[in-house]
Amino acid sequence: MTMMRYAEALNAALEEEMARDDTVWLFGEDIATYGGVFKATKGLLDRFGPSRVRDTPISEQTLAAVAVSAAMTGTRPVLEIMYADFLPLTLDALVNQASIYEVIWNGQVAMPFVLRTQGGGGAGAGAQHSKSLDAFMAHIPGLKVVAPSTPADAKGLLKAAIRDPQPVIVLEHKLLYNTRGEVPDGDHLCPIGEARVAREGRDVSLFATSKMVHEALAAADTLAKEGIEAEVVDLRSLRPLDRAAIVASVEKTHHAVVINEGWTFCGYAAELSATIMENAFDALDAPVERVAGADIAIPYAEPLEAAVLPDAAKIAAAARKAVA
Amino acid sequence: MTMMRYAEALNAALEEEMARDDTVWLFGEDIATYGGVFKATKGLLDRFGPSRVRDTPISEQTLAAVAVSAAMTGTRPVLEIMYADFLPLTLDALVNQASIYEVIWNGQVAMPFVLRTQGGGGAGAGAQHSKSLDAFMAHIPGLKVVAPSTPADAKGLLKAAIRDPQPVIVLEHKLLYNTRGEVPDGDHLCPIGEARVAREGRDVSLFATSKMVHEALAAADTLAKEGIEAEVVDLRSLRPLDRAAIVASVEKTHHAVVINEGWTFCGYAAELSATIMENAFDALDAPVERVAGADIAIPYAEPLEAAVLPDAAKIAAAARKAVA
Amino acid sequence: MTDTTPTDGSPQPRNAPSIEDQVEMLRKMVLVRTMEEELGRLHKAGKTRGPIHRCDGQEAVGIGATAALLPEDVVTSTHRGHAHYLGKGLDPKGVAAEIMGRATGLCGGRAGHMLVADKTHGVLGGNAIVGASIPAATGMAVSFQLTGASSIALAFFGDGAAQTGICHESMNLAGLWRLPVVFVCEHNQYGLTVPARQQSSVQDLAVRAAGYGMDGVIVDGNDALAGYDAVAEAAARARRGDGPTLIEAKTYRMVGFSTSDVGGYQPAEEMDAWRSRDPIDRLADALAPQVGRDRLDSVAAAAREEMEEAFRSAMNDPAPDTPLVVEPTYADAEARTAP
Amino acid sequence: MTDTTPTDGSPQPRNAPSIEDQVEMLRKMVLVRTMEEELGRLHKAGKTRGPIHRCDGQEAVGIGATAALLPEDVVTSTHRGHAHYLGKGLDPKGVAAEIMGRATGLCGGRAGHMLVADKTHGVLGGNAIVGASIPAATGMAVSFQLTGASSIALAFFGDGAAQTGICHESMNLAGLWRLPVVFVCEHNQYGLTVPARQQSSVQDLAVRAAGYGMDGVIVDGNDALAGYDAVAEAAARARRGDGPTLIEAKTYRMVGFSTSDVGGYQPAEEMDAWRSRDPIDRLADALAPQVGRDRLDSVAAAAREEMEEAFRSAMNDPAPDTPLVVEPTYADAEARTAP
Ligand SMILES: Cc1ncc(C[n+]2csc(CCOP(=O)(O)OP(=O)(O)O)c2C)c(N)n1
Ligand SMILES: Cc1ncc(C[n+]2csc(CCOP(=O)(O)OP(=O)(O)O)c2C)c(N)n1
Ligand SMILES: [Mg+2]
Ligand SMILES: [Mg+2]
Repeated sequence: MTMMRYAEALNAALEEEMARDDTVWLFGEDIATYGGVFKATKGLLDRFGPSRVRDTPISEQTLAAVAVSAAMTGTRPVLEIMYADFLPLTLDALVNQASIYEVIWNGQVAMPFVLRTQGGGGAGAGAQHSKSLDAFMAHIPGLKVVAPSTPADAKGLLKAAIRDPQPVIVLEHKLLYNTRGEVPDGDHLCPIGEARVAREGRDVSLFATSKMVHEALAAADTLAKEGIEAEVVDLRSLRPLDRAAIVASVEKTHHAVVINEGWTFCGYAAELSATIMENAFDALDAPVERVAGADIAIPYAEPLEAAVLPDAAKIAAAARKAVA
Repeated sequence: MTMMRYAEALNAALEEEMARDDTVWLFGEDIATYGGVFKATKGLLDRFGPSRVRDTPISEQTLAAVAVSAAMTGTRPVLEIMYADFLPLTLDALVNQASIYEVIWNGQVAMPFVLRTQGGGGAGAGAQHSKSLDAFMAHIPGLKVVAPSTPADAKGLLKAAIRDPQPVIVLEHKLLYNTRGEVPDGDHLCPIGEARVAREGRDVSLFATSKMVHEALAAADTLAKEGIEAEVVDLRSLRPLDRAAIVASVEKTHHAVVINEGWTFCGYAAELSATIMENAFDALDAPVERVAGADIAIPYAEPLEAAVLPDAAKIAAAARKAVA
Repeated sequence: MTDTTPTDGSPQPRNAPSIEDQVEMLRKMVLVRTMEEELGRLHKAGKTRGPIHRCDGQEAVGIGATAALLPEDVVTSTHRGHAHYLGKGLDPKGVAAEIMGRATGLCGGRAGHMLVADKTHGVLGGNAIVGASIPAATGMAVSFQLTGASSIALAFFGDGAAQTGICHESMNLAGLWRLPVVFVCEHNQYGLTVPARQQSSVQDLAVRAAGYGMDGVIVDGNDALAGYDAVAEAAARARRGDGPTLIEAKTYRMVGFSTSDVGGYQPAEEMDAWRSRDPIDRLADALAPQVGRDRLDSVAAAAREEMEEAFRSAMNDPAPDTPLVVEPTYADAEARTAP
Repeated sequence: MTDTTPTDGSPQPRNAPSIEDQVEMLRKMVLVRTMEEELGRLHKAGKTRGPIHRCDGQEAVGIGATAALLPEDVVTSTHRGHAHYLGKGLDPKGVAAEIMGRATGLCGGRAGHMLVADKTHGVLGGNAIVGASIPAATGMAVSFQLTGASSIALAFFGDGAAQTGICHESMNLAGLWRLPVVFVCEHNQYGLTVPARQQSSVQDLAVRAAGYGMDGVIVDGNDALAGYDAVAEAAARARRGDGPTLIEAKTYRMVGFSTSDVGGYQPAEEMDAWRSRDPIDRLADALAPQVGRDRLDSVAAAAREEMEEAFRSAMNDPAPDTPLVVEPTYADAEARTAP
C-alpha cells in the first residue's frame, strides 16, 4: 500500500497502462505540456513523447468522435474532457456513434476507448463548470460508466477501463483530486460493475458514488451518534450497476436513501429508486428517499451553491425520514 | 371540432400563432421551400415569407444556440430539429445556455423559444434515426418538455409552447404524423403540466406519453377482455410532471405500469417509478412495473427492431404481472 | 495523376488507372446504378423499409475515389454510400441483403442501408449523422499515424455536411497534426432539399482548405478519371506524411434525396442539364474508342445482371432471428442486453 | 475609421473617436487593469472563489471595440470578459460585487465573474463555454434583422474558441443570412496553456473569413484606436445590412490563464516582449502630446481609485440570501425549484 492523492493515483494508472501497452495514447486540452489542469497527466509527455500524449484544439465534439474511430482501428485512446459540463459536446459521438457500432455492425469492431472527465460543484466555478451529468452518461447503451470515490478505486477502475473492450466513461470529481488514501501496490485493478460496502450498518442503506460517498460517510457518522447505523454502499460503477449488492443491502436494512449529485428529476438517483422498486420492493419498510441536486442551474455565490447541492446534512435528514 | 391529421394540427398551430404574433418565426432544415420532411410547416413560407420561415444549413449546434439567444432579444423562434437523434448536437445550447440564464442572470431575460423534434422507432430508419431521447430533455432544469399523442393535444400544446415564457421542447413521433383525430375549433390551448386520463379503469394504471399512449390503449383493450380494467394516463407533459394526476390514479388502482419508448436504464420511466415511490408508496399493492426500450442500439431489420421496442403486448404482460 | 517518387518498401499508391482498371470502374458504376434502380423498383413495390438514399448521377465520385485507394485503406461514408461500398469492393449480394434487412446482410440486417460496414474491406462505415464521417476518418488516421501503418483514411461527405461544426474541427485537427486523411466532398448541389446557395455562404467549398493549411482542389465529379487522379495525388501526399487534402467534386443527384422525397424543389432545366452529363455515359464514351462498344456493353450487362441477381437472391434470404439481437463477440452478452 | 454615408433617421455609428473619447477609453482600460490587479490581490489573500480569468494586456481590444458601438448594441463575451463588461458601461461596483458573489452584484451573486450580464447595457453576457459567445451574438443578430431593429451584435471570442465547430457554423450562417454581427477574435496566442501553433492549423485566423464570404481583417490588438476603427467600420457595414465581418486582434495575455495557473508554459522572452507593448502605455503615449501627462495621470488615478473603492464596498456587501435561489420574475416560482 502507498498513500497517494487521487490525482496521483490516476496518473499512476495512466503511466502503468501506457508502459504496458503501446497502443494506449492520451489526448485532450492542456494535458501534455501543462500536464492537465488537474494534473492527472503530469509528466507523461516527458515519458512517452508527443505522439502518444497530445495537446489538442478546443474541439470536444471531434475529440470524442476521434476516440471512437481511433479505437476501431487499432489503438486505445484515453481522452480527457476538462469539465463534465462539456460532455454535451461529446454526446453525438457517444449516443450516435460509440453506442451503436458493436451492435449494428454485428460484432465487427471493438471500441476500447476511455473518456475521463470531472464534474461536481462546491468549488465556486459557476453554472457552466460545476455540473454532474452522470444521468446523461448512464443512459447510453454500450458504454460503461464508473465514478471512483477513492485513490485506490481511481487507479483500479481507470486501469480496468483502459483494458476494457468497450467504451468506458470515467467520472472524476474536482474536489477529490487532492484527497489522499492508501492504494494497493502492483497491478491493481478494480472490476467494473462491482459495488463496495464502504461502511456496514443495519438500519438504513445509503447508496452513492463519487464525492457523495464521502458525504454519506459523514452522514453515517452523525446518524451513528443518534443510534442509527447506516450502511454506505459505494456503487463505483454506474453502468453496469451492481444490482445484487443493492438488493443485498436493502434486504438487510429495509430502508434506503439513493444519492446523486446531479439534478434530481430524471437523474441517476431515479434509476436507483426504480431499481429498488423492481428488485427489492418486498424488503422495503418505507419508501426509498432520494437526495440529489436541486433542479436548477448551479449558482455562483457560496450560500446559494451550497443550498442546491446534496450534502451530509441532507443525506442524514433523508435517512432519519426513511427510518422514522 | 374538425377531424385532422397530427401533422395538420401542428401546421394549424404554427399558422395561428404566427398570424397572432409577428415575433414568432420558424427555422430548420428543409422546413421552408419543402415544408418540412414531415410537412408540419407546409405552406407557411408562402403565407409568411422567407424572413419568418427560414431554411437553414445543417448546423444543429448553432441553430439551437440561435434559438436561445434570439429568444432573449425580442423574438420567439420555433426551431425544427428533423430527428430527435440529433438532439445531442443541441445539448450544449440547452444544458449550458437555455437552462441557466433565467437563474443566473436573476430574471433579467426570458427565453420564449420552442424546439420541435420527432423521435421513435418502428419505421425501419435504423440506429441513428429511431431513438427516443426523452430522458435527456426531461433532465434539464429550466426547460418544459411536452409530448402530444393526439392531433388535439399536438395543436393545443404547441400553441401553449409558443406562448410560454420558458423554453419548451415539443417531442413529436414519426408514426403519429398521419394519425387522425378531432381537434377543437378556435383558439385551442392545452395547459402545459396537466395529464389527461385517456381511459378510466380501476385495476391498474398505465402511465405513458406519445405513441406509447396508443400502445397502452391497445393493451387496455386486450386486458379488458381478460377482466382487467386498466386506466391509461397520458402524461402529455414530461416536465413539469403532473404528480397529482399520477398519485390520484395510483390511489385508485393500487397498481402501476410506467411506460416510455426510450432506453430503460436511467430513462424517463425510471423517473415515473421514483415519483410513485416517493408520492404513493403506501397506495401500492405491488411493485411498479417498467416497460421501456431495450438497452441497446435500435437495429434495422423489422423483427429485431420490434424486439427492442415496447409495445401493447409488452405493456399488457407487465400489467398482468403487476396485478397478479 | 500521382507522380510520387517511389520509396523503399512502403506500399505505393496505384499509378494512373490502366484501361482495364477503367473498365472495372465502369463496371462498378453500372453495379451502383443498377442497385439504385433496383431499390427504386422495390420501393415502388412496397418492399423496402425506411428511407433509402440513392446516388444516381454521383457514381463517378465514389467509384473514382475508391479506385485510387489500396485495399488496406479505410473509407468512411454517409447516408448515400452505395458507390463507396461497392467501390471499396463490398460484396454486392452482401450489401443488397443488408439493405433488405436479411440475416445474410453484411451486418446481419442490423445496420440497414445507411450504416453498412465491412471491416475486411476497410469500410467503417456508412453514417447517417450528417458530418460524422469526417471525424471518423480523422480518428482512424490518428491511429494509422500512431501505429505507423501505411493505411490512409478517406472521408466522403456532402456539401451539406461541410456546414457542420464537426467538419471544421476535424479539418483543423487534420491540418494541424498532418494526418493521413483525404476529405472528399460530394457537392451535389443540395443538402436534402435546400440548395447550396441557401446553406453555404460560399459556393466553392474548396476555398475553405486554405483555412486549415491544406490544399483544396475542385474536380468534375461526373468524371471518374478526374476523381481518381485527384484522390491518387491526395492519397500519395497523405501516405508520405504530408497531411490532408480537401477535394470538392461537383456533381448532381439525379433522383430524390431519398425514397420519401416528394419532389418539387429541383428545377427541371437543372435536372435535364445534369442528366445529359451522366457519369456512366461519360466514362463509356471515353473508353469506347479504346475498348469497343461491344465489350463495354457486355461488361455493363453482366454488372446489371449480377446486381439484379444479388437482389433476387437477397429477397429469398431469411430475416434475422429474434430474440437475440447481437451475437456475443468479444464482450459478455449480458452487458449488451442489460446495463 | 468609418466613412459610411449618413442615411435618414437610422442611428449612425460613431465617427472617429474624439480626443475626449480617447481619454475615456484610457480611463476604462485603467479601470479594467485595476480590476484585474485587485482580483489578483484578493485571490492571493484567499478572498476569491473559483477560477478567475484576468485580461491584463488585452484591455485595448475590449475597450476599443465597445467604444465603437452604440448603447443599444449588444455584446456577447467569454470567460475573460472584464474589458467587455466595463467597456460596454457596466457599473464597476456591480461587476466587482458580482465577482465577489454579493447580493448587490449585477446578477445577485448568481453568475460569478465568467457569466456577468446586464441587459440594460447590452451585455448578454459572459459565457464560459468556449465558443458559445459566437452563436449567441449570431442569434441576437437574427432577432435584430427580423424586427428591423437598428442594433447590431458583437461577439468576443478567443483564438482557442475559433477552433470550435460552433464558430464555423455560426460564421457560415452569418455570412449566408448577412446578419448584423461583428466577430472579434482576441488572438492572445494561447488557449489556456496550448500555444496557437499547437491548436490552430493556420496562424492568421482572419484567412478563414474568405470561407464565409465575409471580410477578414487583422488589427494590432494592443492598439485601442486600431480596434476602434476596425469595429466602427464593421459595425457600419452590419448596420447597413451588408453582413458580418471577422476582426482578428493580435494581443497577449500578460498573466496566467486564470488564478489557478501554475505557469511554466509561456517563454520569458515572449512575455517580456509583449509587456513592453502594454496597451495602456501605448494609448497614454499617443494622447500625452495632445492632453498632457498631468491630465492623463489624474484620469488614471481616479479610475484606479474608483475600482479600488468598488471592491472595498463590494467586500462589505452581504452574500445573497438562502434558501430562495431565484426571485420569481415572469414564470411561476414552482417551475424553478421543482420540475
Ligand atoms: C446531423 C444531421 N442533421 C440532419 C440530418 C438529416 N439529413 C439527412 S441527409 C441530409 C442532407 C445532407 O446533405 P449533404 O451532406 O449535401 O448530402 P447529400 O444528401 O446531398 O448526399 C439531411 C439534412 C442528418 N441525417 N444528420
Ligand atoms: C467548450 C469548452 N472547452 C474547454 C473549456 C476550458 N477552457 C476554458 S478557457 C480555455 C481556453 C480558451 O482559449 P481562448 O478561446 O483562446 O481564450 P483565452 O483564454 O485565451 O482568452 C479552455 C480550454 C471551456 N471552458 N469550454
Ligand atoms: Mg448534398
Ligand atoms: Mg486565447
